Amino acid sequence: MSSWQIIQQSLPLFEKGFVLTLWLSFLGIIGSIIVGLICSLLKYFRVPVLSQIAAVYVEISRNTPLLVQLFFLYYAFPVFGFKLNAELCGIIGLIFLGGSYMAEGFNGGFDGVAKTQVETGKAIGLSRIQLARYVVFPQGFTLSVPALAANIIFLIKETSIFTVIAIPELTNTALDLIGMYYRSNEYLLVLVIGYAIILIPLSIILTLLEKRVRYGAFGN
Amino acid sequence: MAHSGINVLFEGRNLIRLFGGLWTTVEIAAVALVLGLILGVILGVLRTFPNRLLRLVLRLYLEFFRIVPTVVLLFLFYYILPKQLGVNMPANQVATLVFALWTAAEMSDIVRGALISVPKHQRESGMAIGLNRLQLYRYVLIPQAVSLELPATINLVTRVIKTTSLLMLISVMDVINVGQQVVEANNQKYPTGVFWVYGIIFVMYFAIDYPLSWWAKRMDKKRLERANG
Amino acid sequence: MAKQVIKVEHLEKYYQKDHILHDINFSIDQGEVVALLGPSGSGKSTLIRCLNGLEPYQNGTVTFNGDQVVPTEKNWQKLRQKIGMVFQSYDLFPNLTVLDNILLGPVKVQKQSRETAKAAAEKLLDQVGLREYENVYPRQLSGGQKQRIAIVRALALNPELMLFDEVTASLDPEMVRGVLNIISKLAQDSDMTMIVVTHEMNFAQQIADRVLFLEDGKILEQTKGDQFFKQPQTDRAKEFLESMDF
Amino acid sequence: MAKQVIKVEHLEKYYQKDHILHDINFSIDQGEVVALLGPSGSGKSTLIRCLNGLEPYQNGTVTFNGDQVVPTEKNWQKLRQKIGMVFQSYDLFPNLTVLDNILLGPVKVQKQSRETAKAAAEKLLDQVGLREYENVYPRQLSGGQKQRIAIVRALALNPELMLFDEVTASLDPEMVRGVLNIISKLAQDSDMTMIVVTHEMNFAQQIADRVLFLEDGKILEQTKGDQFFKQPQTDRAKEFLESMDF
Amino acid sequence: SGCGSNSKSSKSASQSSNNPSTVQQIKKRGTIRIAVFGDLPPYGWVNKQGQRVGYDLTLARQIAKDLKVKPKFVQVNANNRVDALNSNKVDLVLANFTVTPQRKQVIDFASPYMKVSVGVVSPKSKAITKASQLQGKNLIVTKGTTAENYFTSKQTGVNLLKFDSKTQQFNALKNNRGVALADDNSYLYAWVKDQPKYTVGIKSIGPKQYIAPAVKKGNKSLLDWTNKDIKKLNNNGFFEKDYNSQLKPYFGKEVKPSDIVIK
Ligand SMILES: Nc1ncnc2c1ncn2[C@@H]1O[C@H](COP(=O)(O)OP(=O)(O)OP(=O)(O)O)[C@@H](O)[C@H]1O
Ligand SMILES: Nc1ncnc2c1ncn2[C@@H]1O[C@H](COP(=O)(O)OP(=O)(O)OP(=O)(O)O)[C@@H](O)[C@H]1O
Ligand SMILES: [Mg+2]
Ligand SMILES: [Mg+2]
Repeated sequence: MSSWQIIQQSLPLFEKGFVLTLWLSFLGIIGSIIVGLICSLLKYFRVPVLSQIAAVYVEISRNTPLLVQLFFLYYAFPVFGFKLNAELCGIIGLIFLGGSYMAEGFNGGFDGVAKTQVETGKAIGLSRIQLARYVVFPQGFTLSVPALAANIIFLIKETSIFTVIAIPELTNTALDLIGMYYRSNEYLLVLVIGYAIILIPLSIILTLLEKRVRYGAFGN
Repeated sequence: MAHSGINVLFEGRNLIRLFGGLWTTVEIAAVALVLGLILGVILGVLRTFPNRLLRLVLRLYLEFFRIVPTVVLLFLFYYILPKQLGVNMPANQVATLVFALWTAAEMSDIVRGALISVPKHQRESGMAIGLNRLQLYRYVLIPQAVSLELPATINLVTRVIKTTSLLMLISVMDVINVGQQVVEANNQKYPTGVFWVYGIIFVMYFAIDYPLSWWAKRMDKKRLERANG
Repeated sequence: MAKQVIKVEHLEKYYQKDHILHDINFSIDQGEVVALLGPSGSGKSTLIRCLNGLEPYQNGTVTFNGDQVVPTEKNWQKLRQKIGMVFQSYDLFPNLTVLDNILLGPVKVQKQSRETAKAAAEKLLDQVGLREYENVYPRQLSGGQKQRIAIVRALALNPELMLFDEVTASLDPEMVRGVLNIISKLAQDSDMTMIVVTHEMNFAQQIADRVLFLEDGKILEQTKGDQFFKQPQTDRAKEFLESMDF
Repeated sequence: MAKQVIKVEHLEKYYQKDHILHDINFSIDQGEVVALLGPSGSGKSTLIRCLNGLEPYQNGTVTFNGDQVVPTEKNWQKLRQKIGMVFQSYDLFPNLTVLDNILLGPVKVQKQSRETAKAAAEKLLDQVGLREYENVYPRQLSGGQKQRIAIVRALALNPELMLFDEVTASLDPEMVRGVLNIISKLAQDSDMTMIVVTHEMNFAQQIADRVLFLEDGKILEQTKGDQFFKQPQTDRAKEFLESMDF
Repeated sequence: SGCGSNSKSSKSASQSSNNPSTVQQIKKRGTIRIAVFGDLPPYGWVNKQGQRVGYDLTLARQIAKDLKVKPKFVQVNANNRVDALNSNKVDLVLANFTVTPQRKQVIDFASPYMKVSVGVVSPKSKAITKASQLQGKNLIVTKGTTAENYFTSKQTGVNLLKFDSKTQQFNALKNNRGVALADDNSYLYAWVKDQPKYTVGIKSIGPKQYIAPAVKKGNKSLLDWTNKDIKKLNNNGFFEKDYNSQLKPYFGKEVKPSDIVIK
């Protein structure tokens, strides 16, 4: 069979993988942003106990590989009777990982707000909450957009690791087809294109968004 | 039950083997990092040159490694390269190569970013005393870029180390692959062994990466403090 | 006798081990304009930042309108509505329009209605000649314009005391005059109590009722304005004044 | 007649569409000190940056020591050894000690031996009173000290022409005098040819043999130093001089 | 599904590189690189001393010995076996490699040394005994195995969970991620012996198949040599010995040597 036929025949399967990759990424990213935001708010407002817990979580999550986190969730936890299906493990794993990256992204933005801006806010009598609401958050979110955008791309790529827990996303689909039909060239080509279709436009959009948001807040 | 499971680690040579696997991981990461960081610095410098074609090529190189997930890169290099180009390398070397090229791509961007954020007047002062381009990079820009880029570089290092966990997918006897062997070989005696084996691997990665992240963060904080006066 | 607005007694300030301010004592009456002069690094900024709680101090007391300040963040936050401050870097919020910059304090902190506050703000904008810029963003203003808006923003809270920290230091020389004019007018026409840190000696001479001369964190002399510039009491102050004009 | 060091003819400079410099013509003889004055944004920095090739120009010629400059990066790089320049921001290399900052040019560019260069550097350091700082890093110096070192670094190459771009603009007022003194001494004692951009009118008056007054990228007047400050020829220059003192 | 199952040839896979795996080359090099499993007791696995052992490993060592070279083992997963040959990572695959028509098109198999067919293991409590019970349920397989191939093409109503390694698939079964697990029945026998809660409910499904060594397509030199060696080993009773030492301890009573070994 010609390479083109091989590719054509595999497309329906890849399409399923593609959709799954997108869907899992989407949920993972939304979840990560929520978790990250919560952690970074806990830190910003120095909520006792909870902020320390969040800090520990961030360090554990950032300094261990997703693959090992997934192995734990998927293979090790059920030993103690805590069992989730693969997709759920994948999403939880991705959120567990992504939450800390997003938290760092938000923190970086909040920390990046110029000290003079914070002091100016204080000087006109803003309370801590008002300072956050009118000065630190609006500017901090803008500053954190580039880091968040990089994290989004990173998390989408990380879904390729879901292959180890038998989630039929893009990478899993390709590796599986290779194992059955041995046409690695063709399948890997489709795989790379699959990721390119998601990531190239996304990265362009995110860059534009960065510029717009930045212009909106700082005018440059 | 759980505390009996932990003994799986002390059965036979299991623990030593796990550390052996870790050593393989670290070795690959270390060699790849040394090569990748050096290459990355060179490419990063080239990316600040005015030549458009050169910049385009290097940009494409970066984007390729940015867009393709590492798992896929590993398979690409492991299967396609030898077949198409007739080069044949054992898995460890393929892995080292992939990680080195990936590191170089990411590093080139870090270096470029640091170089262009060295204040413009530093570059101009260098030119004003008659330094040529090479001298300008050698004495003025690169030394200053290094301190700017160090935290990002350390973070890249931790990412590379974490990502070595994917080596298990291409027949490298890394710590996770050894872990799987241990799990399989001790399955019946230690049903909860899987928890402890993956547990210790988790701890191993954390033990390597955490000090590095901590260091990077501390430097970043210092830099911020300095910037804020 | 005029009412005493602020009184500082035995104030001591450390940064970690560094002793920055040594036993600072002075008081200011309502309507008085005090110029705080001294060489770079002498502690001028640090001192006025202590006066509105932006810096904690380790010892001594600040008394505002007769009440000794219990230095908690909450108390300071309330007091800051009565103490306006303008910094060197024209520090408008880039994410808000000129008007919103000005209204933030009156509306959100003092809970004035937006209409009342706006009317007051526009009057102030008229005074600094920038009424037509109320709906633009700070990025569209020049440095001198930004600094005038920053002054308006502080005034909008109707403070009883204004602190100015080298408000013209980062302006182009040609822009300086406009900003200083505003402050001069404020000092002369209104009954505003002010502490002004500046390196513009001509300006200081023109507005200061009294000069506090600071060196190495100590008040070396407190002298009436006219007298300080004619014959300062200390040699150090003399030397300082000489170095300021080339 | 004195030798002509630099001559600029019909120089035009654009940033993309913006026409920044319009038909600039002037020449400077050896030993002459020219003050380049003008309001902010008039193109002073741009002009002197064109004179050592840091900015490309679109039209016109620069002639140095009688040879018209063919404006390639290589040619400029060689010429820059003969044209010293000092900027506003004290721009020492933070990664090198004071001495290494000074020696970089003589040793690496001019290939002098380190010993010879060091001896010369130390003599210059003595002149600016900073000999004892030769082994410290720039961060340990005050702004004024840094700027003096930056001047030494430019002088170490033995340039025939020195360009100064607002070298005191980011200094504390008390630091300004030391730096200006160095330049005055250089102008008076040595036979150095210099172009000086400054906002310090007293200083300009004291050193300038001639003033070039720039506005909107055009040379509005070229006048002898004493005369410019007493009675400038154009109204714009008069107005400018008035605005400079409060 | 079923795509490519009737593919005619896969020349591209073997064409391009010249062959470094001839008998002559191997002898010259002094080592033979053999692909084996690392997590599949009792065929190819690593014991707790860290030694590679198992039925395939004993054979591998014997072959190396007969070739008078040292063996060098490369651990593979099921779905890497073909590519390991084609990308010249190994000379020979001895990793429980089942002979199938598709595989024959991309690599060359030597004479088989074991019999096998796909079996299905499930918990005794909810034993699966007929393929029809699997309809619409999750069945665990490893990528690139004959079990996967069989269910993909012949039992399309079954929902497959596909793993990379044997460790992962057995773990998944124990975590009840599927109702059953399909793989070569020979491993399943071994596995259930130590897992008394499980049973090989379907002993054999699909066609009878054979396990054989594999070489890169067109490597006639090594193929011929291997065929000769297998014949010799068969004649001198090597496989029975191998069975007795490596497999017998792992199998229950229901398995006889003749179920596995080719006579
Ligand atoms: N955050 C800080 N940490 C440690 N030391 C500080 C800090 N801020 C200021 N200082 C030190 O406190 C002293 C007084 O500084 P301050 O800024 O109050 O001086 P200043 O009189 O305002 O000078 P300038 O005229 O340059 O603004 C200086 O020696 C300075 O180095
Ligand atoms: N990189 C640039 N791109 C576009 N326009 C520029 C650039 N640099 C300067 N300009 C413009 O060129 C004009 C002249 O600027 P220049 O810096 O030479 O003025 P200047 O006289 O040195 O002012 P100052 O006294 O503030 O230093 C200004 O209108 C400025 O906005
Ligand atoms: Mg100050
Ligand atoms: Mg300028």
